[in-house]
Amino acid sequence: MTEYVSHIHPVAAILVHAAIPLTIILVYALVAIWGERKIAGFIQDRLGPMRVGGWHGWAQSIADLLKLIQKEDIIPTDASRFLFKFAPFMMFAASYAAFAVIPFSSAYVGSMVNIGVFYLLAVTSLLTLSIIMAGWASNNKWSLLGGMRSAAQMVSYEVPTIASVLTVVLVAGSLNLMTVTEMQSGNDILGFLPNWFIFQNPFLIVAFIIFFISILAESHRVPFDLPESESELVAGYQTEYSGMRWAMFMLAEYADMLLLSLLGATLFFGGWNSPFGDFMAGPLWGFFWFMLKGLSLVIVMMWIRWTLPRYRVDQLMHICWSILIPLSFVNLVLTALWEVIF
Amino acid sequence: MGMLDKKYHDSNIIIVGLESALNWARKNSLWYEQFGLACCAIEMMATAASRYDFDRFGIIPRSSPRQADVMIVAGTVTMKMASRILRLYEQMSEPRYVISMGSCSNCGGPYWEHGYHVLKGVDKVVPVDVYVPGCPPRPEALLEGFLKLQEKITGETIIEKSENVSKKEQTNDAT
Amino acid sequence: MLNAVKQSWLTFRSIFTGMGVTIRHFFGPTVTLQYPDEKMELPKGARARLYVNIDDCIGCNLCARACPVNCIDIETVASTQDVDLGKTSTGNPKRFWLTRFDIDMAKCMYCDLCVHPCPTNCIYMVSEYEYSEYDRSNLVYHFSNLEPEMVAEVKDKAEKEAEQKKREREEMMRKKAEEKAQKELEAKKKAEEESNDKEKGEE
Amino acid sequence: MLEVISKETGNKEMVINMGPQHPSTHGVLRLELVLDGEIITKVRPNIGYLHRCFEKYAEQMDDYAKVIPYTDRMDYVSAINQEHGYVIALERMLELEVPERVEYIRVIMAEMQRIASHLLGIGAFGLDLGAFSPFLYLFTEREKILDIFERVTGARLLYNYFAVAGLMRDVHPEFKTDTAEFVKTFRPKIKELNDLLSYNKIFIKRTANIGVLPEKVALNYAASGPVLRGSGVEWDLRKNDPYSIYDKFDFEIPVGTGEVGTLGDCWDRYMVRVKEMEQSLRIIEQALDGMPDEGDVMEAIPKRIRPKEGEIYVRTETPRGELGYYIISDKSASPFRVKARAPSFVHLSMLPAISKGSLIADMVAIVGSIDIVLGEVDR
Repeated sequence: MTEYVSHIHPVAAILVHAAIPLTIILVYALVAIWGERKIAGFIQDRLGPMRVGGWHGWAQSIADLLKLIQKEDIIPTDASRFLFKFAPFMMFAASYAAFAVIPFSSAYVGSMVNIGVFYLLAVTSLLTLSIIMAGWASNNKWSLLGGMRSAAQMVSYEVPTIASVLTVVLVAGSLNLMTVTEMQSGNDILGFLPNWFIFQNPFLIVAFIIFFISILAESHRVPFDLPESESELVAGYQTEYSGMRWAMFMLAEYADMLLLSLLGATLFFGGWNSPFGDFMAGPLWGFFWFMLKGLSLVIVMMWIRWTLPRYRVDQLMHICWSILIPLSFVNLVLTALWEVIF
Repeated sequence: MGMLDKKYHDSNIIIVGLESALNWARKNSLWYEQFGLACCAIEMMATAASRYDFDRFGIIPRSSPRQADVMIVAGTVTMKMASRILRLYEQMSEPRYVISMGSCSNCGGPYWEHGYHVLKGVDKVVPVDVYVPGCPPRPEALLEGFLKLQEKITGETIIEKSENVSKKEQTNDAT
Repeated sequence: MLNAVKQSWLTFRSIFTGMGVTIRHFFGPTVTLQYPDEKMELPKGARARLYVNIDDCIGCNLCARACPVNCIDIETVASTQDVDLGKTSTGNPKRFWLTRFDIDMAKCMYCDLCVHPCPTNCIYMVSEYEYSEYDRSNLVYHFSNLEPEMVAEVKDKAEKEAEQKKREREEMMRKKAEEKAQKELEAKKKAEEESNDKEKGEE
Repeated sequence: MLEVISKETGNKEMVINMGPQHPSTHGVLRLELVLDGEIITKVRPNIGYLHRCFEKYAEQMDDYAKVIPYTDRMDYVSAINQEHGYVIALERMLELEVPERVEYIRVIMAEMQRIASHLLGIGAFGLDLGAFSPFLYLFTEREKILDIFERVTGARLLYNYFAVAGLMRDVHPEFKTDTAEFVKTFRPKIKELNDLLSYNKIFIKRTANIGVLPEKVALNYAASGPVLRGSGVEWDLRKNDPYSIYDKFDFEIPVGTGEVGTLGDCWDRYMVRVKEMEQSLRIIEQALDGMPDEGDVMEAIPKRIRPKEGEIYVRTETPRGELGYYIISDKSASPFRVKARAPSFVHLSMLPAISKGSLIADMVAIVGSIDIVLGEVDR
């Protein structure tokens, strides 16, 4: 498909490449917000949205979105106007841009760059910047605290994330996510297990656990949702935002969650590879499997969210610096040894 | 709207004009400001809890007033709190609504006579859309108040709303 | 080191225990009552709104006096002699027109204290809770079933009767006073006469 | 903006107002926090946002009975316990005998209310720490109690059920079976709560060694109830100064043990409440066995209560601690003075002592663990 589009016109190709992830993000965000509320509802013996649109409140997110468009756009008098306005868009742009290198299917990846992983991690670190921007520009103490917490949290959790991603890169020997995915095709392990990295090497299981904990923190999910913890910081860095600007934050958060889950699926669960070898394989099935894997991770994140209390800010740092980082580096070395030996 | 509008009158399908679509969105996504004042706040929590479940109507709590649409004044408004309520109301972004829950915020309730420190009705500081009676109101009564508010929003037009607001503010100033 | 591993293991175990609980609830039954579609039947004696069976009210004002918040406002007019207001279903004779029986449900604190003193059990709580309003003044419930003209007529009549009674009383009082004065006068005369007689006798 | 902050305090410290509208202040409490980074260097609770003139109202009422609905509204989470103290005070003043059946019903109701109140307290504590689901599970249980209460009293939250020397109405015939059923279904839920929240490592990390209240400080501040017991002091007015018929029942006083941290930390206070719910279940079971089936619920008393001249102080154990009523009578039908000693107020005053040097997140945990109700603090 990629080749086909670029044959028509270069600008058209860019537009198509921009539109596909955007559509995926928007549809996903609408479904995921509704889904999260339904999951939360069922976990808590409730029903969640039921009345909007008929069947199980399917139109709930649409109503929310339409309402948020109508809301008044408030910019506090003492806010730093440009930064305040700019932060939500920058945050969304950061997570949106990162989708460029995600291989959605064997036939489609936005941009086949050979430093895909590196690019992805570099672009997502813009998120931190935009959150600090929002927190500082709001001229609100809660926002400032939220922004600062988020900066500390995201900067430190990037280290174990990168270390665990490096473990996979070490095994795969490539930074291109498409190549990484292609390396995981086939069902050779023990005769029936797919060749996914998580099954290839015992140390990669540890790497996955570290990666999963880190992405929980990176995407501000419980038990690490400190930047916006409701009971402490009112709404954290989002406190002063209303209407569409706030919706951009929510969109970016959900997009970030999907992005990191999809990255996890690519790195550890074989990306668009079917779990049954050649059965149900192909570009469209590939997209289905890829989204299924990514969304399963998202659902696990939601499940965790509605179960656990949250950590305190210093405990969060403690987990990162004194457990996850040493563990991930030790793991990296051990994986390298394993690769050398076998 | 054409001949179809009767046909789809009761359903939730969105084959309607822009205005009614906007109204539909507003009424189905009433996020409320999460703050409780007194006894009624406990019933408000009970309404949000599993048995009655606010979320069925698309109503969720937001703790920042900027993102809230409805302010549920749940409990006794004292003189000391009145200015804070007003400030919270001012911090909310339009379109915003106020539900006065329970006797105390309706008119001072049990404390209307000798309560030297109790505001006699929250409508003295903010314009109220729906008054829910009860001391405290049952969760169903609060939900019914929300349904009443939804009814009110359905009848709103964008221009009317802004007129209403200015009218409300005028009467507010007068009192 | 070993301790750290143990601690991590315990943390994970407790997290999984918790997640087990939530997943059981996820597949378990829901407890939600879908309010406008299905309603819970309130138990007998639920306190959600005050109701007055005005036909049974004798206007004794006991409920208004028992109310801690003074949300019951009763105005009564004594019935004139030519009208018989009948009896309540409990057999108490009615003697007053209820020109006003207002309950301000916005003030009411649902304490049930007004219900107990009522001699005819005509004021009680009903389990109707859906009556929120856009306007607060609609929360004042008027239970009196008299038309405004009727109220005026009744008041007028009662006033007239009261005036007549007053006049009668005054008449009576005057008569009494006159009689008394007459008697006194006679008594005085008698006394004078007696004293005169005495004086005469003495002379 | 940083300039603004430094102007306010003159140095690097930041003053921040937590409340009156804040999701975790349990009502309308305002805490003035002086922060150094996220560390609290100073905290000052600022109350009065819910001052509803209870004492003034008690003086204004022309009948002692009319004060009872206002006592409900003091601690609205445990209304029955508030009434209980007040009617006991009046009964002692009037030297009235209360029928046995009434006492049993009162004890059952009071203990149910204690469970309901603790459920709310624990749930809100969990909510403060970010655990949302336990709060809703506990609320579901609380709804079951409220269903029973509604059948008995007709109201869901503020009951006005106890009268002087009696009850406003008799319980319904199925009261005993309903309550027994609840007790049976509630026991497993406590275990579930322990699985989900109490022994969750994250929860323990957030609460253990936080807000430590040493025994001596607790006694000096006149703490009572679960807060005092969390510090390891075995003090429960139901045992130490029995009122009603509590001396007939066999139950234990759960105290803090420092099981996962220091004695007297947030977790201990929390756990005392969980264990107390079990003890309340025991009391309810015994009371259900002992409750007579037949009997009057209203002693013949004069319509207008006129205690003889004098004063009385009666203390009872509410879910939050020692609630005392100090009533002065001047022989008229209305009380001359009613003073309530509210446990929440006392506990709130300890806040600066136990929260210095902690983080904002700890502040939330501490406020949640002392479980204050602002209606009672401000009255």
